[in-house]
Amino acid sequence: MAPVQNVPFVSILLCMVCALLCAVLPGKAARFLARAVPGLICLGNLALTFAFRDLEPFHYPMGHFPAPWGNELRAGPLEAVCSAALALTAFLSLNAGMRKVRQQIPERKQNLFCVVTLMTLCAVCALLYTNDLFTGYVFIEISTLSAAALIFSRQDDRSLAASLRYLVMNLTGSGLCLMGISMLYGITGQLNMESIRQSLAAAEGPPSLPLRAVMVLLTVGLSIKCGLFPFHEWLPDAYAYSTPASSALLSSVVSKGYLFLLIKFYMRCVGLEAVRASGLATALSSLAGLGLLIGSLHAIRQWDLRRMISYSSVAQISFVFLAVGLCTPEAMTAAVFHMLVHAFGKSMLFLSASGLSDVSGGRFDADSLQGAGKRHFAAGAAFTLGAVSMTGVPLLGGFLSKIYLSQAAIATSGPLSAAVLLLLALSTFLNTLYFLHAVVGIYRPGPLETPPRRATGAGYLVSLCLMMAVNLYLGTASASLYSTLLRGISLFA
Amino acid sequence: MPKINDRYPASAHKRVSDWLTNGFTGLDREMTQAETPPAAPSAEAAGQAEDAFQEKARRDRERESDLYARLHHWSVTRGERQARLLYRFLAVIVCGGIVFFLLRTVSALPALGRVDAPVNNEVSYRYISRGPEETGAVNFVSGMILDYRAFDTLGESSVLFLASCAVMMLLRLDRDDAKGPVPSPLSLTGGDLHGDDILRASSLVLFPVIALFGAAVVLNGHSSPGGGFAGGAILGGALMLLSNAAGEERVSRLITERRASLAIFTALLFYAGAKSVVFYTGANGIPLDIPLGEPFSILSAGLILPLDMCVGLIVALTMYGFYRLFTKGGY
Amino acid sequence: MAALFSDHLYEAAAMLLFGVGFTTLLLNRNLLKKIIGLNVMDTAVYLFLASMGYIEGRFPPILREGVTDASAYVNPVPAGLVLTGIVVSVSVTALLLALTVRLYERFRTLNIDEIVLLARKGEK
Amino acid sequence: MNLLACLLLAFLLVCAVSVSFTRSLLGSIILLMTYSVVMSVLWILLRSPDLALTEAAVGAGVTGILFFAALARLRAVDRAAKNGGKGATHAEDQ
Repeated sequence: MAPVQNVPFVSILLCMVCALLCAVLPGKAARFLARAVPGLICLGNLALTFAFRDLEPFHYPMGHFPAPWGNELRAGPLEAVCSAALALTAFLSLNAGMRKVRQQIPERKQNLFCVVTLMTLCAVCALLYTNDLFTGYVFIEISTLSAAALIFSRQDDRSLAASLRYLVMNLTGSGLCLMGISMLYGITGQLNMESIRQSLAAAEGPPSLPLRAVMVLLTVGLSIKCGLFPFHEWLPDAYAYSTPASSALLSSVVSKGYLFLLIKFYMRCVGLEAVRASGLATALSSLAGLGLLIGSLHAIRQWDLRRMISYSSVAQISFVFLAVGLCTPEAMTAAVFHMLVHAFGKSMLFLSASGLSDVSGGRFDADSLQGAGKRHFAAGAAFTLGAVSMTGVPLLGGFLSKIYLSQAAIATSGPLSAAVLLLLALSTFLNTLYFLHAVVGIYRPGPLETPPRRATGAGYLVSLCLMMAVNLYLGTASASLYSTLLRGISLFA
Repeated sequence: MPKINDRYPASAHKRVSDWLTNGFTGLDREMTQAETPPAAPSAEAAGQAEDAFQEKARRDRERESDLYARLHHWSVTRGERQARLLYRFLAVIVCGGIVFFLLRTVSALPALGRVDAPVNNEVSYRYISRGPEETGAVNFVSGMILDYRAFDTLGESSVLFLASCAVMMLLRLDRDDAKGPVPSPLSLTGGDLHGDDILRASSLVLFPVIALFGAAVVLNGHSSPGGGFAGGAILGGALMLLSNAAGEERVSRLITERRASLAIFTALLFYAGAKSVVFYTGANGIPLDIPLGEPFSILSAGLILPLDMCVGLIVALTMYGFYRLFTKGGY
Repeated sequence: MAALFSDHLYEAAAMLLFGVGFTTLLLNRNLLKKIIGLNVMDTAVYLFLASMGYIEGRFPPILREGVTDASAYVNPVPAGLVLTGIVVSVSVTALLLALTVRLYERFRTLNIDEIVLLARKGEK
Repeated sequence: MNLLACLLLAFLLVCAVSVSFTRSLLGSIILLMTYSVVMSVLWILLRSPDLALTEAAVGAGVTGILFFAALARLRAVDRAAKNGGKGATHAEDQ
C-alpha cells in the first residue's frame, strides 16, 4: 500500500478528529481549523488524483477483516477528483464566509458552527469513498444533522423555521433509504456494494419486484434529500436564510454527497441496464424535466436575490438528474461534470450576493441592490461570472456541461434524447431571463445616496478571486478534468 | 372516520386574522421596526431620497398586506376547509398507496424465519463461528459492531456527538449574553429545586441500584446482552434521577460544563484514535495483536471493553446533557 | 392475504406501522405529534430490518457454554445495524424537540403552517 | 408463540394509531413510551436481547424523558407569558 493510498482514510478521520477538537477549542482556534482542514483535504485528494494516473482503483479495508465481513472504502479516479473539488469548494466558501459567520452567529457558539462544518465535510468524503451501503446510511444521517445545524446556526426566526421543515422532510427521506437498504439486505444477504452486485448477477432476467422496490425507495429517499422537483419545498427557505458560508456549503457540498451515493448505487450495485429496464430512468428524466422548468419559472418570480439563487439551484439539481436519467456512461460523466460546475458556480453566487448586500444596506431585494455591482467591484464581477456560467455562456463551465450532456443525449437514440435537447434549450432561455435580469440590475445606476459601506475583509476578496479563477479554469482548460472523469466512470463499476 | 380533533385553534386563529385584516398588532410592530434600513446621513438630498424611499417601502407594505388580507378572506370563508379536507384526503390516499406497494413487495420477499433465506450466508456464518476467537467477544453482536464493522459504530458515536453540539447551539444559555445570573427556565419539580418528597426519597433509594445496573451492562457488553449504548442510556437516566434527588445545583457542581465536554472529548478522541490505529494497521497489513483474554471473563475481548466504556460514558453524558439543556439551559 | 400474515408476520406489521407513522406525520399539525410520528416510522423500519435476521427455533446471538455449532444461533447482523439506528433516532428526536422549543418561545404556536406564515411575514 | 406476536403487533398498531386521536400531548407521549416498551418485548421474541435492552433504555427511558422535559419547557413559556400579562395561547389546545 503506497502512502498516498491512505488519503481516503486520512481525510475522513482528520475531519472527525478536528471536529472533536473544535468543540473544546475557543472560537478563534476553531475558526482557524474550519478554514484550514478543507484545504488540507483538497491537497491530499489532489495528490491522490495525480497518483491515479498510473494507479488502479483499490479497496481500503477498514480494519483487519476483508470486504463482506468488515467495512471498506473504494477509491478510484472519479472519487478522488470529486472529493478534491468539493473540499476546494468548502475551503473557498468557508474562507470567504467566515467574516459573516463572526457577525451573525452568537460569539460563544462559533466553535460549534465549526464542528458542524467539519462534520459535513467528513460525511461527504465518507459518502464519496464508501463501498458499503449501511456506512452510507450512517453518513447520510450525519450529513442531514449537520446540514440542519448549518441552516439554524444563524438562529433567527426564518432560519429556525426553515431548518425544522428541512429536518422533517429529510428524515422521511432517510427513513425510506433505510427501508430500501434493509430490503436489499433481505434479498441479497450482503451490505457491500460489489458483493450485492455478484449476488444480484446470479439472478438473471428482468429485475424482480423487491429489487424494483429497492430502487424506487432509494431513488425517492435520496431525491427528497437532494431537492428534486416534487420534493423541493424545503430547499428555497433552507438555502436562502442561513449564513452565506453555510448556504454555499449546503448548495454545493451537501447535496452532491447524496447524488454521488445514488450514482454509485446505480452503477455499482444494480447496473445501468437494470435501472433502464425498470423504467426508473424515464421517471427520473421526466421529473427532472419538470423540475428544470418549474425551478426556473419560480426563480423568475422571486424578489429576494438569495431565494432566486436557491430556486435556480433546484433547476440545476434537476439538470443533473436529467443526465442521470439517461443511464449511459457518457451521461453519468456529464452529470458528475455538471455537479462540479454547479458546486463552484453556486457557492460563488451565494457569497457574492452577500457581498453585494453589504454595500446596499444589508438588503437583498432588487430595488436596493441597484448599482451594487459598481459599489463593490469584486462581488459584482463574481456574481456576473457565476450567473453567466449558470446560463451556459462559452468560456465558462456551464457551457461545457451543456455540450457534454447534449453529446450524451444524441448518443442515446430514441424519444428521450430529443426531449432532453429541447429541455436544454428551454432551460437556457429561462436561465438567461432571471440571471441576466439580476446582473443588469446590479449594474443599473443606483439611487443617489449610497448607504454606508460595510468594510469587507481581505480574506473575502482573495477567496472570491480564487473562485472566479476556478470557474474560468472549469470553462477553458477542463479537458483534462473531463478525461479523468470519463476514465473514472469507466473504472467505477 | 372519527373526527381528528385538531381543530384550527380559535385563539391563535383570531390573532393571525386580526394581524391580517387590520394591520399590525404589537407583536409585529417591533418586528417591522427591526427591518427598516438605517437612517441616511443628514444631508438635504439624502433626506428627500430617504423619505421617498420610506414612502415607497410603506406603499409596498400596504400592497402586500391587502394582498394577504384578500388571500386570507378567501381562505377563511371557503377555501380553508376544502383545502384542508383535500390535503387530508390526498395524504390518506398517498399513505395507503405506499403501504399497499410495500405490502405487495413484502409478500414477494423470501419467507421469514426460514433457514434457507439469502440472509444466512457466509457473512453471518463467520461472525458466529469464528467471532469468539477473532474478536474475543462472546456476544456476537458486540463483536460485530465494535470489531468487524467498527467504522459504522464510529460514525454512530459522531452522530450522537453532532446532535449534542447542535442541541447545545440551540438551547445553551451563555453567561454573557444572558444579563446577570442565568434564569433557570424551569426546574421540572416546580418551585424549590429539591422537588417533592416522594420523588426525592425514591430517587435516593433508586439511584444506586440503577447506576449499578447501568455500569454492569456497560462492563459486560462483550459477554452478555447490552453494551455501550444500552448501559450508557441507563447511566444517563440514573444521572437525571440523581439531579432530581440531590438537587440540580449540587449535581451541576459535580458535573460542570467544562468537565462534561472534556470527558466526552477525551472518550471520543480515545475511541477514534484506537479505531484509526486498527483501521490503519488492518489496511496496510501491519500485524496488530491485542491480547483477547479467555472468553466469559470481564477482562477479555481485547479493545472491546475499553471501547464499550468510552461509548457508555459518551452516551450517558450526552443524554444527561440533553436533559440539562432542556430544563436548565446548561450543565 | 393469509400467506402474507403467516410467513411474513413481522414484515407486514412493520409496513403497516410505517404507514401509520407516515399518516400521523402528514395529518397532525401539532409539531410534537409529528415528531412522535417520525419516531413510529423509524421504529417500524428497524422492526423490518431486525425481522430479517430471525430464524425459527435458534438461540440468541450469545455463545452458550455447550453449544459451539454455528447453525444454532440467530443471524447477528441486523441486530447490530438496528442498534446503530436506535441511537440515531434518539439524537434526531432530541434535535427536533430543541427546535420545537425554540420556535415555541418565538412564535408561541406548535402549528407548523402558522410558524412558516409568521416567519415569512417577518421578512418584509 | 405466534399468537403472542400477533397480539403484541396488534397492540403496537393500536398505540400508533391512537397517538393522533388523543387530545392531550401528555397522553400521546405516554402512548409513545408504551409503544416502545412493547417493541422491546417484541425484540425479545425476535431473539435479539441487545436490541430489547437498548430499546427499553433508550426508547422508553430517554426519549420519554426528553419529551416530558420539552413539554414542561413549553408549559414554562406559557406560565412566564401569563405572569407577563400578554395573551397566552396554551400549549394544551394546539
